[in-house]
Amino acid sequence: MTEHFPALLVILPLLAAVLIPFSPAAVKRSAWHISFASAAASLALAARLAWEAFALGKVSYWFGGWAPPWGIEYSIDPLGALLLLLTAFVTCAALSYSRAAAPAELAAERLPYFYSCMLLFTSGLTGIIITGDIFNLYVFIEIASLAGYALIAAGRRREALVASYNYLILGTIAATFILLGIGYLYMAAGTLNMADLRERLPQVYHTKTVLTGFAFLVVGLSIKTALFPLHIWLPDAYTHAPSPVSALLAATGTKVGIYAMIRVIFTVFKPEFNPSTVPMTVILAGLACAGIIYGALVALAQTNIKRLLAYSSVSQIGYIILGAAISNQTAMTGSLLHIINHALMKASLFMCAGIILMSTGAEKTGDLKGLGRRMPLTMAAFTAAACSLAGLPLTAGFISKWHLALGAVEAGLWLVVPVILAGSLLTAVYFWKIIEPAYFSPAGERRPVRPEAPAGMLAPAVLLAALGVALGLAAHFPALGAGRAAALLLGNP
Amino acid sequence: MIELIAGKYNYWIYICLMMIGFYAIIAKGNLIKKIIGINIFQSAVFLFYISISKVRGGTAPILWENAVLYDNPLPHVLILTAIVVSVSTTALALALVIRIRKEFGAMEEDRIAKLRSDGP
Amino acid sequence: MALKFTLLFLLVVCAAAAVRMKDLLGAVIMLCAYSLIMTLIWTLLNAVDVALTEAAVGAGIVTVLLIAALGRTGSREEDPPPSSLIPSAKQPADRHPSSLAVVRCALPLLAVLLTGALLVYGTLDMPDYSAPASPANLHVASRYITDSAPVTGIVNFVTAILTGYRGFDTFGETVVIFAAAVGALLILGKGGKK
Amino acid sequence: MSGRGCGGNLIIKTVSGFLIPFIQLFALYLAAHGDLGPGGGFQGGTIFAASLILYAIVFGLDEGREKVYEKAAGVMAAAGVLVFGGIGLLCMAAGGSFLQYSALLPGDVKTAYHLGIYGVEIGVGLAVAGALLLLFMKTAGSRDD
Repeated sequence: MTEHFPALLVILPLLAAVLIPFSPAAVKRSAWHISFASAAASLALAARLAWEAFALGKVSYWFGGWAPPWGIEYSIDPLGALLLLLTAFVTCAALSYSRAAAPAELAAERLPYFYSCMLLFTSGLTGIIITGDIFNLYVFIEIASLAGYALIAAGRRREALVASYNYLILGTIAATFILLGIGYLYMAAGTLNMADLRERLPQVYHTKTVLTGFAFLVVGLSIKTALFPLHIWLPDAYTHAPSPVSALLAATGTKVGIYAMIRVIFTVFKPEFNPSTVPMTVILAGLACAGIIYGALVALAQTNIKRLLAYSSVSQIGYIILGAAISNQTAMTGSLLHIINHALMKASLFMCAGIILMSTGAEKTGDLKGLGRRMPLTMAAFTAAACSLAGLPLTAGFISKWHLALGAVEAGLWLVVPVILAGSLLTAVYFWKIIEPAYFSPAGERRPVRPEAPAGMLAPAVLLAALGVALGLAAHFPALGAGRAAALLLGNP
Repeated sequence: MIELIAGKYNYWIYICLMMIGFYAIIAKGNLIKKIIGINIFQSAVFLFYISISKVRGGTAPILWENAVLYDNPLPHVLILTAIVVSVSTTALALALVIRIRKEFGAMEEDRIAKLRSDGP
Repeated sequence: MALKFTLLFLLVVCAAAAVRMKDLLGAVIMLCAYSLIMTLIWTLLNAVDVALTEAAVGAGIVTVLLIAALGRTGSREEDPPPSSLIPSAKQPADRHPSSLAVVRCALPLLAVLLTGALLVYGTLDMPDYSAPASPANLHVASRYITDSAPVTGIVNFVTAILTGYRGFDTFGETVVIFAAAVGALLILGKGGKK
Repeated sequence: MSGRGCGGNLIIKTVSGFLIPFIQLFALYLAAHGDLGPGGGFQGGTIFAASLILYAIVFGLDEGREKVYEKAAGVMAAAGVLVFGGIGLLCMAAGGSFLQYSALLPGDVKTAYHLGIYGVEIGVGLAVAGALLLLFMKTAGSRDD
C-alpha cells in the first residue's frame, strides 16, 4: 500500500472535495469533518513520504504503470517533501481555524462549497509540488487557481469580487504564458517529463526557441508568485478575502508558485543554461531586491491591517526569490528556510487579523489601542510571528535571513547585504505600527464583544507562531533538512 | 528570406491572433470584453500546439492500414485538456461578472473603481 | 493551401472584429464565428478530435454562456465613464486627461508588441512548419504511434493517450471543470429565490 | 432565462423537438466510440449538455424546480468524477497503479483496456455534462434577478 501514497496524497482530498457539495444533507452538515479528516490523512501521508524521500533521496510513482517519458510520473525529492509537509500542515491549521471563522464570514448555505474549494485548492497545490511532468503541472496549476479565485470571492464583501476577477484575469494570462512556454520546450525537446527534459534540452540550449520558452515559463510563474512588479493582484485579493482564505493563500499559494519556479530553473534546466544575451539570475535578483524594499515601504504606509500584511508578503517573497537567484548552497538553504518561516508566520498573522476583526471589528492599525491587555493571547501570537518575520534573533526568521546574507557574501554580492538588512529593519518598523498601540496605548472606546476569540480559532494561530519560535530555538533541524534539500537540488551533495 | 516566411508564417499568424486577444485583455475596460479577449488569446495558443502536430503527408492519428505517416497525436491530447480548462475559466469568470454587476451595477473597470472608492 | 490561407485570414478578421465591436452581443457572435473557423482549420490539420471539441465547446457552450451572461448584465460596452458618477469638480480633469489616454492605449500596445516580438524571435530557429523530422514528432510521439494500438488495442491514438498514457491529466481535467462548477456555486449561491 | 422558454414560436419548438433526440443519440454515439474514431466522453458529454440547454432555452424549465435541476446536474458531475476516480482506485485495489487498466483483467490486457476506457469515458461524459449544465443554469439565472 505504501507505494501508492504519492497518488493517494492528491487523489484522496480530490475525491473528498467531489463528495462534499452534492451529497445528502447529512453529509453536507459534516462537510467540515470530512474535509478536516482528509486534510489530516494527507498530513500523515505527507509525513510518511517525507521520511521516505529524505531516506532514499527520491520517490517516484508511475500513473497507469507507464514508464516516465511516455506516461505521467510523480516524483518527490527532499525539497518536494518539505513543501508537501508544509502545505499539508498549514491546510490542517487553516481548516481548523475555518470551523469557527468560516460561518462568521460566509452564508451558511455556501459552507459545503467553501470546504470543497479549500480541498480542491490544496490538492491542486499538492499536485503541483509532487508532479514530475510539466503539462500535468499546468493542469494542477489550473485546479488550484480556479478554486483560489472562487475562495477569494466567497465572503460577503463586494470588493472581494473585483479582487477575484482581477486575479482571474492575471492568473489566466499567467497560465496561458506557462502553456505557451511548455509548448516551446516541447517543440524543442519532444518530451514533457521534467527529468527527460533535463537530459534532452542541453543539446538545444543555444536555440531561440528554448530561450523564449524559458522566458514565458518564468514570467508566467512570476505572476503566480506575485514577484514584484507582477504582484498587482495580491494586495486586493489578500485584503478582501475571508480570513481563513487569506491565511491559506498567503501561506501556501505563492510558496508553491515559487517552488514551481525553482523546479523549472533548477530541475528542468541545468546550471549550464545561462543565456549570455539575457542574464536571468541578475534580473531575478534585481527584481527581488526591488520587491523587498518596495513591499516594505508600501506596507509602512498602510493603515488597514490585512493590506499591510499583504504588502509585507510582497516584500518577503522578494527574500525567497533572492535566495533562489543567488543559487549557491547557503543562499538556497536560506531561501527554503524562509519559505517555511514565511508560510507559518504569515498564516498566523492573517489568522490573528481575522480574530481581531471578528471580536472587535477593528480593521485599522489605529483601532488596536490597548488590545494587548484585552486579547493577550492573540496579540502575543501576532507579536511572536511579527518578530520572526522581521528576523529577530532566536526566531526562525533570523536563521533564514542569516543564511541569505551569508550566501550573498559567499557569492560576492556585497550590494545585496544592505538590502537584506534594510528590509528587515523596515519589517520591524511596520509591525511596530501595529504592536505599539496594542501594548503601549491606553484603551480606546472600542470594547471587544468577547475577551478572546473561540479556542478553535486561537489555537492554530498560537500554534503556528509558537512553531516559529521553536524552529528558531532548535535551528539545527530545519537548517539540516533545508540544507540537504538545497544540496540535492543544486546537484552538490 | 522567402524560405523563412514559407516555413514560419503559420506560427506568425497565431502570434498575431494571440496579440489581438492579449490587447483586448489588458486595454479594454469592459469585463465581458476581457473574457472575449481571453478566449481569443487561449485558442491562439491552441492553434500553435496543433500546428506543432502537423506532419507533411501525415494522416489523422487514427490507425489506418494505408497510412504512411501519421500526424503527432500528443499535442491533440494536450489541447483537448486545455480546451476544457479554458471553458472552465470562462464560466467562472462569467459567474464573477454576474455577481459584480449585481453588487455594483456596473461592468466597466473605471466605474467600478469609482464606486469602490465612494461606496460604503 | 489556398483554402487554409483564406481561413487563417478570416480568423484574424473575426478576432479583430470581436475585439473592436462596441455591441457585446455582436462581439460574442464574432467570437463564435472565430471558433467555427478555428474548427475548420483544425479539421484541415487533421486534428479531428480537437475540432469536434472546439465546435461543441468554443462555438457552442462558450457562446451560450456568454449570451446568457449578457442577458443579465447588459450588452453595451461604454466609452467614457458617465458623468453622473464623477464628482462634478473633478470632471474636467477626468474627461480628457492626456496622461490617462497614454496609459489606456500606448502602454498596453507596447506590452503587446514586446510580447509579440519575443514570440516571433522564438520562432526564428524553430523547425519549419510540418517538418516530419522535428524533435516534437520524434521522441515520445513516435512511440505512441507505434505502440499504442498493439498494446492497448485502441485504434484512435488520441483516445489511447488521453485515457491511457496520460489518463491522469484527463482526471485532472474533469476535476478542473468540476472545480469551476463548485466555484460558480460558491460565488452565486444556490438557485431559487434568495 | 430558464423559466421563460422561447415565446410561443411553433416552428422553433417543432424543429427542436424533432432534433433533440437525434442530438442526444449522436452524443451517446460519440461517447461510446472514442476508441474507434474521433470523439469520446468529453465530446459526447458536451453535446449531451448542449441538447439539454437547447431544450431549456426553447421550452423553458419548470419554474420553482430550479433547485431540483441544479441538484441533479451537481450529482451528475460529482458522480462522473467519482466514477473516474473509482476506476483508478479499483485498478489500485487490483494490484496495479492508479488507472492501470491492465490490472483489472490480468489475463486479457486488451479487454481490460477496453473496459477501463469505456468506464473512464462514461465518467468524463457524466462529469462534463453535469458541470456544463450546472454552469449554464447558474449563468442564465432565474427570472427574478
